[in-house]
Amino acid sequence: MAMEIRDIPQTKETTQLLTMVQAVNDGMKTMLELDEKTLILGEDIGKNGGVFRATEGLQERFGADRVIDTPLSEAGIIGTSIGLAVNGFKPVAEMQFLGFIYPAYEQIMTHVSRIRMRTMGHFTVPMVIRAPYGAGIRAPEVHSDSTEALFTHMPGLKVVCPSSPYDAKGLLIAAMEDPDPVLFLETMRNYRAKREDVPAGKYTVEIGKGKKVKEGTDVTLIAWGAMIPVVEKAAEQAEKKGISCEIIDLRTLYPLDRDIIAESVQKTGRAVIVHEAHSTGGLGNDIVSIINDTSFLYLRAPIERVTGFDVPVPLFALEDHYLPTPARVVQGIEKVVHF
Amino acid sequence: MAMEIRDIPQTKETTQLLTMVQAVNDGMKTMLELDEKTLILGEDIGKNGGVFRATEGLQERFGADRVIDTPLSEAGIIGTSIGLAVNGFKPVAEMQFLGFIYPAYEQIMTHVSRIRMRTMGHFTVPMVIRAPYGAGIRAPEVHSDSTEALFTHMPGLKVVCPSSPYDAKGLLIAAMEDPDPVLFLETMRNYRAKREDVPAGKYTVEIGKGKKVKEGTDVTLIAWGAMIPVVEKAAEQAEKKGISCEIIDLRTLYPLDRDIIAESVQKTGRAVIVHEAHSTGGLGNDIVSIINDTSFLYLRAPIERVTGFDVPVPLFALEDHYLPTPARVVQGIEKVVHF
Amino acid sequence: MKTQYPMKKVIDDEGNLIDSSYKDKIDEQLVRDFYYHMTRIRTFDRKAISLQRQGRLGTYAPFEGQEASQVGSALSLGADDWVFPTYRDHGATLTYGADMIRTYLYWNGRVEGCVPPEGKKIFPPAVPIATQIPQAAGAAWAEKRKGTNNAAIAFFGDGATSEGDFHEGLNFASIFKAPVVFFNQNNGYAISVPIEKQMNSETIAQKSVAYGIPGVRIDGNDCFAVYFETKKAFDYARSGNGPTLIEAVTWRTGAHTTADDPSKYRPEDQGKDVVDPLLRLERFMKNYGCWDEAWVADIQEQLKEEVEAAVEAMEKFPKANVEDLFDHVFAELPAQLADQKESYLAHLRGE
Amino acid sequence: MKTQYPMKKVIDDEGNLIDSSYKDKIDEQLVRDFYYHMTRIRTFDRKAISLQRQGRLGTYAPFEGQEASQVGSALSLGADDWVFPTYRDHGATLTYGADMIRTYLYWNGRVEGCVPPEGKKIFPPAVPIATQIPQAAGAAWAEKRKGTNNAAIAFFGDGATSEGDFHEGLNFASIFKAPVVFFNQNNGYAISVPIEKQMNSETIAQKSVAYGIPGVRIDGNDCFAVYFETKKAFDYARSGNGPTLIEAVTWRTGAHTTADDPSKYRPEDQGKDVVDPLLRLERFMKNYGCWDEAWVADIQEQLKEEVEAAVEAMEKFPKANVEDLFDHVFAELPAQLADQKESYLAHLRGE
Ligand SMILES: Cc1ncc(C[n+]2csc(CCOP(=O)(O)OP(=O)(O)O)c2C)c(N)n1
Ligand SMILES: Cc1ncc(C[n+]2csc(CCOP(=O)(O)OP(=O)(O)O)c2C)c(N)n1
Ligand SMILES: [Mg+2]
Ligand SMILES: [Mg+2]
Repeated sequence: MAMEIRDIPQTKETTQLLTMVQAVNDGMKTMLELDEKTLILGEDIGKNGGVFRATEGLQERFGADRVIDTPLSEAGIIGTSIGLAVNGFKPVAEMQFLGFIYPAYEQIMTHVSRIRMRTMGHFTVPMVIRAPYGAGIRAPEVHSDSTEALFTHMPGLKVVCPSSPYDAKGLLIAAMEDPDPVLFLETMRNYRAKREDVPAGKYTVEIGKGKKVKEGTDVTLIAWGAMIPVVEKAAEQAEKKGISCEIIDLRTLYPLDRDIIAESVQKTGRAVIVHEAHSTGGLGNDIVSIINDTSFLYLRAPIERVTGFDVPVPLFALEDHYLPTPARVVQGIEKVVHF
Repeated sequence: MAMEIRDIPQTKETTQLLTMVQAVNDGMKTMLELDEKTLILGEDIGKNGGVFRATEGLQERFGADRVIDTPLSEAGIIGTSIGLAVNGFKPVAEMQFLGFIYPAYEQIMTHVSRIRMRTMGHFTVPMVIRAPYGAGIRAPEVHSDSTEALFTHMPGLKVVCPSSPYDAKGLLIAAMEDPDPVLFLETMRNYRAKREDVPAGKYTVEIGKGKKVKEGTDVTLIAWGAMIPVVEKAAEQAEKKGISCEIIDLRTLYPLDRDIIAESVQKTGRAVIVHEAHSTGGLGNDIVSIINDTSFLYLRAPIERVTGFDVPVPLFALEDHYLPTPARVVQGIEKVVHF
Repeated sequence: MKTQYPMKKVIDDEGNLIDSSYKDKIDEQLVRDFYYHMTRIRTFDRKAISLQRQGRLGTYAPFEGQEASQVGSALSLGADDWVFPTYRDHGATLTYGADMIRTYLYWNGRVEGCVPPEGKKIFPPAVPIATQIPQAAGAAWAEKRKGTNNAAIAFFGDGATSEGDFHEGLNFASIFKAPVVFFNQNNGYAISVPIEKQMNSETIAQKSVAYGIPGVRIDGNDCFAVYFETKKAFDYARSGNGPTLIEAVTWRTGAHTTADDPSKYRPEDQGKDVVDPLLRLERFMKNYGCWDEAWVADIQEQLKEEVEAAVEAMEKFPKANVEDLFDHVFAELPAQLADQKESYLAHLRGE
Repeated sequence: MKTQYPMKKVIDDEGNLIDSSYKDKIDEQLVRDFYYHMTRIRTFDRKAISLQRQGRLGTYAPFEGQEASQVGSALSLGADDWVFPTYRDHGATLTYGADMIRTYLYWNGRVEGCVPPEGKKIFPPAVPIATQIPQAAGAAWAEKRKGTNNAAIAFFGDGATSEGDFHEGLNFASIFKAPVVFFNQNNGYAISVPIEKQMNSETIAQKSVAYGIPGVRIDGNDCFAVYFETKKAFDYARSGNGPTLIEAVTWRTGAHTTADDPSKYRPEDQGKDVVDPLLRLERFMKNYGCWDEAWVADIQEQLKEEVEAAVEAMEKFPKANVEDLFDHVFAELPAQLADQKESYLAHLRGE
């Protein structure tokens, strides 16, 4: 449960205080150094260093031949990355925003996720697709989607979504070393929200394992990525009302860490799931099913989901109303506790 | 609950014995006749009458100007249909198979579903996207996807999936008259499986309403489209073992008919949900959530889901293993009944 | 290839008429219209940047340098045509009749900014690149089907030509002879990516060959060339001949958006030789005796007032209404969404 | 436009050499190779149709009529090149070294049919149209990065040129000068849709202009034209010049697939004037004195046996293993999937 396998860091003693976006940058830098098969591809990732500076300095350091500015062509990026990956390279393709991944949907759905199965493992696609996601930064339209569920319903693809700098680097390196394709979602809203000690050099955080962020006894709060700070604030407020919250950061969205969910819910008997994606079709429903399947007799109240509404993410004047807030999470907590 | 609003049929007395694919054809024919704004667009829908003959005879009757063979270009079909729809026409766009809709995913996700909201109703997109879906007919690769859940997580779009000829025609006409865009899924496997009396002329079946296919007391079986016959067979077998099954045909997948689900589960206390899509991310999880939200205290056993596995739909030699069978459904029924 | 697509100009950088065949087509009113609208949208644009810096506007995409392309093309439109702009074409939409207050509202994250004035068929800006291209083809095709004389214009950048939707849209339009003008503003960059990294072709105009349609390469900083060539393309379209691809070569003077820093990726001296399109028009007006200091001062004052008034109105606009989050997703609220709305409104009321 | 892309031929319909510059390049071995492989894949193809009719094979996509295109291009490949075929290019892959038993297995819905012989870089057939085009560009680009002399070929039909992936793939390849040959078989139809409804351009070759790459239009039923032009494109690619777009004009004699009925949409006399590519080669061989009845009879017999043996092996192939449904989705089975597998196997065992 929530184990972390760490390779011995290259520069043992060193850690750096990094933000999430710096940790992502450092993860790519580490692997560009260690594995010459690593390539970074995307729009504006070269001199510009990416629109969020996630690739800052990488082209300068590793050359325009390994950190490659592509044309504005998401299907082209993923399609050629497939060709690169089956032919020995390890492409890390950046989608500028998750909301702009859709032109590549066919390539991901019918090839990235299926090539291993179709060829019984003869051809494989060890690639990473990085995408900033989520609302809350007053970005223009379509820049704020949180549509992870469109990719967890696609067997053959793993989906990862860290909430902290340490996990971000460790999971990104794990994704880059994974023999299978990984969609790596980065919360823009928390790209620079906090700094954390991040080891220099290579280490990995295991894909498929959630993390208990906080121990508690009355209710289990389940979230990931951008919603972790929201849930943490809600838990603080709930504790003031005498409700003890356990917080699970899923970190990997496919495959889900069923054990960590079941273990916690069986202890607390109550669950609140929080995500910013729409309610219908959201990953929260999968988690409800997992609890139903594993912990039915332990449940003391219906499971609550606090989610984005079933509306397109609005233009930013209304986005704060779209997003789950600590207050809405507290309301959910109270509902399950006082059922 | 499960009401059907019927317009007075044009030719009152007449009904015809039609298969599902004929009923779909008849629905389009009816509206092509009644509404000159109706256009049919797609690949091979003209002289060829569609690869399943769903548009047979329509071009001959209404001209190549209204029943339009397009180039092999799904994004182009949906993109131009958007332009036609905002400018007064009512396009019915055929995707040759649901597995080939993905190139149009961006147009659907960022425009079809959002234009009304983005313009506060100033521009709207009253269009229908028809797509045959599902496995079980020994079709080539990628032709057998059942990925409705990728479209129910897309607020602004309705998703409909009839299981019978009568419903198919009535729901298709309702979709064509709906002020909002509708994805209309047609089970290929049952395109010609049975015939049913279908009224001539225009009538509608209300979008958003499920239908109770069979009354029962011990367990509620929830399914739609291609899985209805599977569930019916399972129910028959279960009845022989003394288990009384109620069957709900959802018919509309977005918005879901919460009331019909809740009412039935509150009566039986047990539910088995059956779909051929993958388990993770499948619509079954949404239904589990609805039951959790509405009927927690009524549940006498964990909800069972009998679904396609979390693997890409295989090449056809293994597809029968991929698909839920009556035997697997019976197993699920026994599990909830003997919990 | 390039040589097959020479760049069309009507006036040169010094404001001299270099194609005398246009002499009779240019009258003073047209010139004044150009100058008026280019000044107007520049005033709007500069104000927007300054508002953004003061935190009074969200991230903003400026178009300075592209005014001749946007005004020239917008003025060539008929009253009932369709406009499919990108996020950088509000110079064109303002010229065509979009509401200035609402245009500012858009950049403040207000959905009201997507709603055009009644009767003006202006689509909201396309944010996912190139998606508007097949849509414009469809809207134009609909006009043709209706038998009107109306057409559509799709605006898009050089970067957009790399997307599949560009290709599919042009293919459809060419097959169905939709009356649409594909108006490309080649400003040399897709954010930070220079055109030579976006494509191997030397021009965008030559991409028309793939669809068997006319392609024209014009100086996009020459409002006359833009205006007359776009008009020609519309005439061609309205006569039933189908689409034209226009490449208007221009230059984005400033950043991609206010969140962007072009000094990171553009060589310092690049673009220095580009003569500002407004200055070029001024030179023309001076050369041909239609420069009127008093009139210019007058419109500048008037436009400043118009813009200030629009900003004030934007800032006084009623606050965003949370009900709008729910009410426009479907024609009728589905039950589940109605519940979500109800319980959220109750939550806001503190219930 | 068409005139800029005349159709290249080496031999005419009567089997006469019409381009004498090829005289020295054609030797008897090459001619026999052509004849052998074209006969071989036709034998395979006809057998497949008959198996399908007997219910011994699933829906099948025949390629009769396109043998010269497929054999000519396949024989021009180097030993270590990459092949990205469609569902209609198993003539080419068989010629390049794909296993015949597995090719039949593919059409029987067996995933084993997607696995190429070790060392043969043959991708499984692309079913979603045009998706293989950027993939081939990527694989070729990888070879270039590795500094090998290898290249890639992407096969695709006329219909595929309407998809965005065609455009994006060619754009990428042209920018990064990937050593790839885009080999289009223009058989005049995308299922039932004739080429004039698919595109407004008179040729496919001219679409190369959009990417600033060479485009060639060849007689796809002339195996010599196909072979030599494809070889030239590979030489060009291997020399670092990037991709070429080849349009091989050909004709699908039969149905789109065994589930299709072309009489519904093809005028009855259409294609009647097309001389069968194998007959054309036979005429050439007779004209130039390399027709050897005994050899022909011999290979026909031999190929019949090869095909019969392959069919037998296909039918004796071990039954599909249900574990293969689960075991190749990921390198390691995730826990939930392992559970699904376990409980399904238990269910099958009657537990
Ligand atoms: C599908 C998609 N991918 C990426 C983006 C992010 N993006 C916004 S503008 C832009 C560059 C567009 O360049 P161009 O088409 O030349 O237009 P310009 O901005 O120069 O006017 C990019 C990559 C997007 N909006 N949509
Ligand atoms: C994305 C996608 N849309 C639709 C189809 C269905 N389909 C299969 S083959 C075909 C026609 C292909 O025509 P062409 O590219 O000319 O190849 P040909 O079959 O003539 O060899 C179509 C429409 C598909 N396979 N993929
Ligand atoms: Mg640009
Ligand atoms: Mg074809």
